[in-house]
Amino acid sequence: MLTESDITALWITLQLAGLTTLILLLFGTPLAWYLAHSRFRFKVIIDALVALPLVLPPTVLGFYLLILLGPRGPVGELFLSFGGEAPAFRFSGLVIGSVLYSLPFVVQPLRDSFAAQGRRLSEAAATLRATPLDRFFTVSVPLARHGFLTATVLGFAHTVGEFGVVLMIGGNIPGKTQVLSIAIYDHVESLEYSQAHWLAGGLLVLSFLLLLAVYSVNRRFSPGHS
Amino acid sequence: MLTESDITALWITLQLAGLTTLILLLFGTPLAWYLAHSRFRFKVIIDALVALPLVLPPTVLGFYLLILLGPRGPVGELFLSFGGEAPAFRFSGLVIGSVLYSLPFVVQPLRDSFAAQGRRLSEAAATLRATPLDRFFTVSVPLARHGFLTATVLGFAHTVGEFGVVLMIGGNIPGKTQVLSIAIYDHVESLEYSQAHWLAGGLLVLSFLLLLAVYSVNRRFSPGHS
Amino acid sequence: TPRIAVASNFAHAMKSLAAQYKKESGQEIVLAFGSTGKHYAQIYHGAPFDAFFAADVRHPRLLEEKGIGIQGSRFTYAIGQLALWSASKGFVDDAGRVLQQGGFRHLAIANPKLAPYGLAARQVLQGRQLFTTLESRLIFGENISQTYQFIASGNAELGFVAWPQLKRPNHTIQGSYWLVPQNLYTPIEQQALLLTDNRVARDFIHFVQSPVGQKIILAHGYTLAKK
Amino acid sequence: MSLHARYQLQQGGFSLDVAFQVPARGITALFGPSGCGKTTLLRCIAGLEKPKQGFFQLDDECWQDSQQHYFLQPHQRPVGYVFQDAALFPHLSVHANLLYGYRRLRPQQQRLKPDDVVSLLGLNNLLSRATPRLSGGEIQRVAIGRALLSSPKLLLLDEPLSALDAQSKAEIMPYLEELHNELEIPVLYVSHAADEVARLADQIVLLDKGKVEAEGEVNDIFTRLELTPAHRPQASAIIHAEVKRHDEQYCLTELDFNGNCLKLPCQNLIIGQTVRVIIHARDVSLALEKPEKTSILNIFAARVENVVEENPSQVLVRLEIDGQTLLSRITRKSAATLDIVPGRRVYAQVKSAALL
Amino acid sequence: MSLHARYQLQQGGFSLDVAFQVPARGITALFGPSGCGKTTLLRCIAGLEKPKQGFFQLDDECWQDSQQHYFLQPHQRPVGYVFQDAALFPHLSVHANLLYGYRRLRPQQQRLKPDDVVSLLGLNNLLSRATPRLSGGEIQRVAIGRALLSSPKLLLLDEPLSALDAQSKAEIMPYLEELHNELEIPVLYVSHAADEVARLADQIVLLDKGKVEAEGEVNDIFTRLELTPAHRPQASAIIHAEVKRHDEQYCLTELDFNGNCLKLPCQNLIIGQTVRVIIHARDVSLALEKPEKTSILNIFAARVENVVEENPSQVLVRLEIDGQTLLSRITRKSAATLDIVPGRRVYAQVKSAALL
Ligand SMILES: Nc1ncnc2c1ncn2[C@@H]1O[C@H](COP(=O)(O)OP(=O)(O)OP(=O)(O)O)[C@@H](O)[C@H]1O
Ligand SMILES: Nc1ncnc2c1ncn2[C@@H]1O[C@H](COP(=O)(O)OP(=O)(O)OP(=O)(O)O)[C@@H](O)[C@H]1O
Ligand SMILES: [Mg+2]
Ligand SMILES: [Mg+2]
Repeated sequence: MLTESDITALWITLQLAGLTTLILLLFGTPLAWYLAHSRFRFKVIIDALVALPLVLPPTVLGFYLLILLGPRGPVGELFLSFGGEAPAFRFSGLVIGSVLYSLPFVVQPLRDSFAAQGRRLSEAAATLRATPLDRFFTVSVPLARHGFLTATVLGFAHTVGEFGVVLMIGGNIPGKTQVLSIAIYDHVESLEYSQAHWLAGGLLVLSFLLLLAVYSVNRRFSPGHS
Repeated sequence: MLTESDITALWITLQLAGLTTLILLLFGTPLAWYLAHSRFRFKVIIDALVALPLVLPPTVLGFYLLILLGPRGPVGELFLSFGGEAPAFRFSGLVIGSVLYSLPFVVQPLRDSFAAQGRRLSEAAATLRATPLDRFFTVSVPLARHGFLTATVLGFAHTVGEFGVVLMIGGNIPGKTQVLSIAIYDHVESLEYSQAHWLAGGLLVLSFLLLLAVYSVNRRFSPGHS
Repeated sequence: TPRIAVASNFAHAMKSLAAQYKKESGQEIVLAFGSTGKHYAQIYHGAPFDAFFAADVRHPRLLEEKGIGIQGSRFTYAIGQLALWSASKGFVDDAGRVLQQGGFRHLAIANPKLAPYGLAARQVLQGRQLFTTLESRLIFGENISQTYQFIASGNAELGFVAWPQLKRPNHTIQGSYWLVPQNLYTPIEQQALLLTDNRVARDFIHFVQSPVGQKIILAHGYTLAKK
Repeated sequence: MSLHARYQLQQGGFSLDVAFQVPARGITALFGPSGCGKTTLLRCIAGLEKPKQGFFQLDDECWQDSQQHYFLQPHQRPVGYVFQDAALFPHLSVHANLLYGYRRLRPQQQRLKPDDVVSLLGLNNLLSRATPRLSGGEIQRVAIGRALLSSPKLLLLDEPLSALDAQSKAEIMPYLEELHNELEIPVLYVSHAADEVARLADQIVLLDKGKVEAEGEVNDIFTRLELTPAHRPQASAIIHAEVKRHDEQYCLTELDFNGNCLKLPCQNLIIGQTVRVIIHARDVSLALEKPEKTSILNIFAARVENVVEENPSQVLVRLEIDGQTLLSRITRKSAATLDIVPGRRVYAQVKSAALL
Repeated sequence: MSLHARYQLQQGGFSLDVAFQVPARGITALFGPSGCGKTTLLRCIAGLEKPKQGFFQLDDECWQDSQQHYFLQPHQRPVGYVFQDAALFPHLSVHANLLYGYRRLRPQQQRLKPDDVVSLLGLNNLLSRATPRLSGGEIQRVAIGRALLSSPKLLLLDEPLSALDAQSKAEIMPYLEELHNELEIPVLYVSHAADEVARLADQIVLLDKGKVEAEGEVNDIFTRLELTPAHRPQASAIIHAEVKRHDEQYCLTELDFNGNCLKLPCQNLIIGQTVRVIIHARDVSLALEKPEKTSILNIFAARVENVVEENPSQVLVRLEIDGQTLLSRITRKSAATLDIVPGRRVYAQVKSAALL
C-alpha cells in the first residue's frame, strides 16, 4: 500500500516533528518561564507576538518565510554570506518554519503551568541550597509536567499535521522536503483516494497509539495528584 | 487598498473565529473538566482522541469532513433526514470544521488549568453551600483564568489563520464562506502580492492589537498573583 | 537527477511519462507536484527545480520575462479540456442544457483567479449568459482537484472539471458528463519551461515532445498544440 | 438532641473506624495525636469523603446513611468548616472570601452580621487585601470568619487557632463560646492545645489510630486516671459553681460550689449565674494542716479518694470536696511524707483556677 | 560571635523596620502578635525578600549589606527554613523531600544522618508516601526534617510545632535543644506558645507592628514588668542551678542554686552539671510563715524586691532569693492581707518547675 516515497515522507515527518518539538521545548521553556515570572511592563508585547504567527494562513506565512529565507531574502543572504546555503527548500527551512508556526502551542501551555505554580516551592528549594538552574529542573519543571506534556503533544502533532508552511518553504521535494502531510495531500489532489485513505488512516492510528502511550505513561507516573 | 470583498471576508472571519471560540469554550470546558478530574480508566483514550485531528493536514481533514458531511455522508444524511440541509458550503460547515480542528488548542490548556488547581478550593466552596455549578463558575473557572485566556487566544487565532479545512468545506464562496485567510491565499496564488501584503499586514496589526489588549486587560485584573 | 515542478492537475500524466522515460533511458526524474502559483513563487525565490510544468501560460511566461530559466525553452506541452460533470447518472445531458434548466443548488468550478479551468468554466457560463444568474450557486475550488472532490462527494450536484480527471486510464467514469466543446472557451494551454541546463531535464523534455510522450499525454485526456 | 456519627473508611494504609454519639450542643473536642484521623473524620462529616460505611445524624436530621444509600451532598450540609490549611480563595479579596458563604444564604438564614465578625476578628484593615498576601494568623482569622458567616448548624474547626498569638486567641475564644451558646450551634473542635480544649470543650472524643479511645464529658475524661498519659489532656477537674458576690475592693469574684467559696480574679458575671471553672491538677497542692498566712486564697478541706502513680516521681490524687471531684498532682515523696492514702483528710490549696 | 540583622522593607501598607543583635548561639525566639512581621523578617534573613535597606551578619560572615551592594543569593545562605505553611514539594515523596537539601551538600557537610532524623520525627512509615496525602502534623514533621537535613548554619523555624500534639512536641523539642547544643547552630524560632518559648529560647526578640519592641535574655524579658501584658510572654524566672544528687527512692533530682535546694521529678542528669530551670510566676505562692506538712517540696526564704499591679485583681511580685530573681503572681487581696511590700521577708512556695 505504501510506496517507498511514502515511507521516506514518514521518516522525514518524524524527524521534522521531533526536531521541531525539541527545539521548541529548548527555547520555548526559558521564554515561557520569562513570560510567567517577569514583571517587565512590556512583556505583554512579547506575549502577543508569540501568538501572532497563528493568525496568518500557513501558506501565506510560508510565502513570507520564503521571501525571507530564500537566496534573495535578507536571512537567506545572511546565510549565504557566511558560506552556508539559504535554508529554503532544505530540511533546515522546514524546521525554521515549523518552529515559528508551532511556537505558541508550546510556549503558552508552559507559561500557564509556570505561572500557576507560583514561586513558593522554588523559594523552598532555594533555602535548601538549590541553585536557580537546579531548582528550575528539580522543582519548576516537574511541577509543570502537565504543561510540558500538553506542549509536546500540541507541538508535535501540529508539526506533523502542518503542511502549508512546509509546502511553501520546502517545495515538496520527494526524499528531501516532502513530508507525510504533503504526501497525503498530493494523493488527495491527484485523486488517488485509496492511497490517501491508507496513508491518513495509518497516520491516525500511529498517532493515536503514540498519544495513548504518552498519556498512559504520564498517568502512571503522576504522584498523588488527584 | 482593501476591496469590498476583503472587508466581507474579514467580517466573516471574525464571525467564524468568534463563534468557533465560543462553541469550543462552551463544549470544551466541561470536556476539559472531565479530563482533569475523572478517574475513569479509559479517559486516556479521550485524551488521545482530542489531539488526533491535529495530525492530519487541514485540507485532508477538510476532505474527510466533506465526505462525512456531504449529502451521502452519515452526518450529512442525518442533517437531511431532520429536514435540514447538508452543512457543506455553508457557514455552519465552516463552524463544524473549525471547531473540530481547533478543539485541542482549547481543551488541553483548560484541562491543565483545571488539573493544576486540584479539588481543595472547590471543596471549601462546597462547605460554603455552593452547588457544583456555582462553585464551578465562582471558583474553578476564575482559578483557571490563565487557561481560559490561552484557550481563547489559541482557539481564536488558530481559527483566523486556518484555511485548509475551511476552504475545503466552505467552497470559498465570496460573501458567504470566503474568509480572510482564503482571500490572502488567493492573492498570493494569483501573484497579487501587494494586495496580499496589505491584507496580511492589516491582519497582523489588527490581531496584534487585539492580543495586546487581551493580555493587558488580563494583567490588570490579575489579583495578587505573582 | 533532475527535479521537475509539475502542476497538480497534470500529476497522473506526468507520472506515466516519467515511468515510461525511466524505462527507455534508465533515468530517474524527481517530481514535485503543487499549484502553479506556489511553484512560481518558489522558483522565483530560488527553488532547485530543473524544469517547470505549469498549468497555464502566464506563469512560465512571467518567469521567462524575468530572465529566469532557459530563454526560448518555453513550449505548450498539453491543452486541457473542460467537462461538465455530475456524480449522479443522467443529471448532465450531452449539451449542457442542465445549466439553463437549473434543478441544482451548487455548481462547482475552480477559482477563475487561480486555475485556468476556472477561467474556462466562467467563459462557458458567460457565453451562455448564465454567469450572473448562477453566480450565487457557484462553489469555488482552490484548484481543479478540489472542484472534483466537491462534486464527487455529492456536495455539489455538478461542476466543471478537467476532462483528464474523468478520463483516467483504468478508470470508468461515474455519473454523467458533457465534454464542453473547445470553441466555447479559450484553450487551456499548459506550458513548460526549462529552468536549468540540466542534460537529463532537457532530454526528458524532448521525450515529452516525442511521439511516445505525446501518446501518453493524449491518453490522459489532453489534446496537443497544433504544430 | 444529639449528634451520631459512624464511619468506616480505608485510605491507603490508614483506616478510620469510628462511632460516637455526643450531645448536639456545646463544643466537642476531637483530641488525638498527629495522624490519628481527626481531619479525615471532619471531612467525612462535611461530606467531602464518601466512605462505603457511613452514618451521620444531627438532631433528627440524617445527613448520610449508607444502609439506605442516602448521602447529602457537601453543599447541602449546613456546616461551617475551618480547614486545617484554611483553603482561602486566592482569586478573591478578603472581603469576598468572608462573604462567599454568606451571600449564598437566604436573608432569614443570615444569623451573623459581617461587620460584627470582621471587627471581632480584627480584619477591618485587610478587607480589600488579596489573600496570598496575608500572614499565617490573618489567614486563619479570615477562614474562621468565612465559616462563621455561612451561619452553619454545625461548626467543624480543624485547629482554627494554631497560628494565632495568645491575645488573638484570648479575643476569639470567648466569641466562639458565646456563639455556640447564643446560636446554639454544636461545634466539633480539633486542637492539640489541652488548655484550649479544657477551656472550650464540653465533651471530648479521644481518637487514636483511627479509633475512638474514649468519649465523654470533659470533666470525666480529664479526671479519668487510666487513660494512657500520652493521649490524655492535661489532668484537671471542672467544677460547677454559682456566682455569689463581688469583692469590689480587691476585684475578686466569689463563687460557691457545694458550700465552698472559690475566689477568682474579678469576672464580668452576674450574681446567681452558674459557671464552670477548670482547676488543673498541677495547680493543686495538699497540706495536712490548714495553711495560714499564705497568698493562696482558695483552700478547701478534702478527702483523698484515690492515688495513682503517674510516673516514678509523681502521683495524681483524686480528691472529694463535698461531693465535687478535684485532682492534684504531687510528688511521690510528698505523698509518702504526708501519708496520702485513700480516706485521708487533707487541705487542697488551689493556686489558680480559670473560668471556662 | 553574634547575629546582626537590620532591615527596612515596605510591603503594601505594612512596613518592617527592625535592627537587632543577638548572640549567635542558642535559640532566639521571635515573639509578637499575628501580622507583626515575623515571617517577613525570616524571609529577609533567608534572602527571599530583597529589601532596599538590609544588613545581615552571622559571626564574621556577612550575607547582605545594602550599603556595599552586597547580597548573597538564597541558595548561598546556609539556612534551614521551616516555612509556616511547610511548602513541601508535592511532586516528591516524603523521602525525596527529606533528602532534597541533604543531597546538595558535600559529604563532609552532612552533619546529620537521615535515619536519625527520620526515626526521631516518627516518619518511618511515611517515607514512600506522596506529600499531598499527609496529615497536618505529618507535614510539619517532614518540613522540620527537611530543613534539619540540609545541615544549616542557622535554623529559621516559623511556628514549626503548631500542628503537633503534645507528645510529638515533647519528643521533638528536646531534640531541637540537643541539636543546637551539639551542632552549635543558632536558631531563630517563631512561636505563639509562651511555654515553648520559655522552654526553648535563650534570647527573645519581641516584635510589634514591624518594629522591635524589646530584645534580650529570656529571663530578662520574662521578668520585665513594664512590657505591655498583651505581648508579654508568660511571666517567669529562669534559674541556673547545679545538679547535686538523685533521690533514688522517690525518683527526685535535687538541684542547688545559691545554696538553696530545688527538687524536681527525676531527670536524666549528671551530678555536677549546670542546668536552667524555669519557674512560672503563676506557680509561685507566698507565705509569711514557713509552711509545714504540705505537699509542696520547694519552699525558699525570699525577700520582696518589687510589687507591680498586673491587673485590678492580681499583682506580680519580684522576689530575691540569695541573689536569684523569682516572680510570683498573687491576688491583690493576698498582697494586702499579707502586707507584701518591698523589703518584706516571705517564703516562696514553688508548686512546679521545669528544666529547660
Ligand atoms: N490519600 C491518603 N492515602 C494514604 N494515607 C492517607 C491519605 N490521606 C490521609 N492519609 C493518612 O491518614 C491518616 C489520618 O490523617 P488525618 O489528616 O485525618 O490526621 P489528623 O488526625 O488530622 O492529623 P494532624 O493532627 O496531624 O492533622 C494520616 O496518617 C495520613 O497520613
Ligand atoms: N505583599 C504584601 N502586601 C501587603 N501586605 C503584606 C504583604 N505581605 C505581607 N503583608 C502584611 O505584612 C504583615 C506582616 O506579615 P507577616 O507574614 O510577616 O506576619 P507574621 O508576624 O508572620 O504573622 P503571623 O503570626 O500571623 O504569621 C501582615 O500584616 C501582612 O498582612
Ligand atoms: Mg489534621
Ligand atoms: Mg507568619
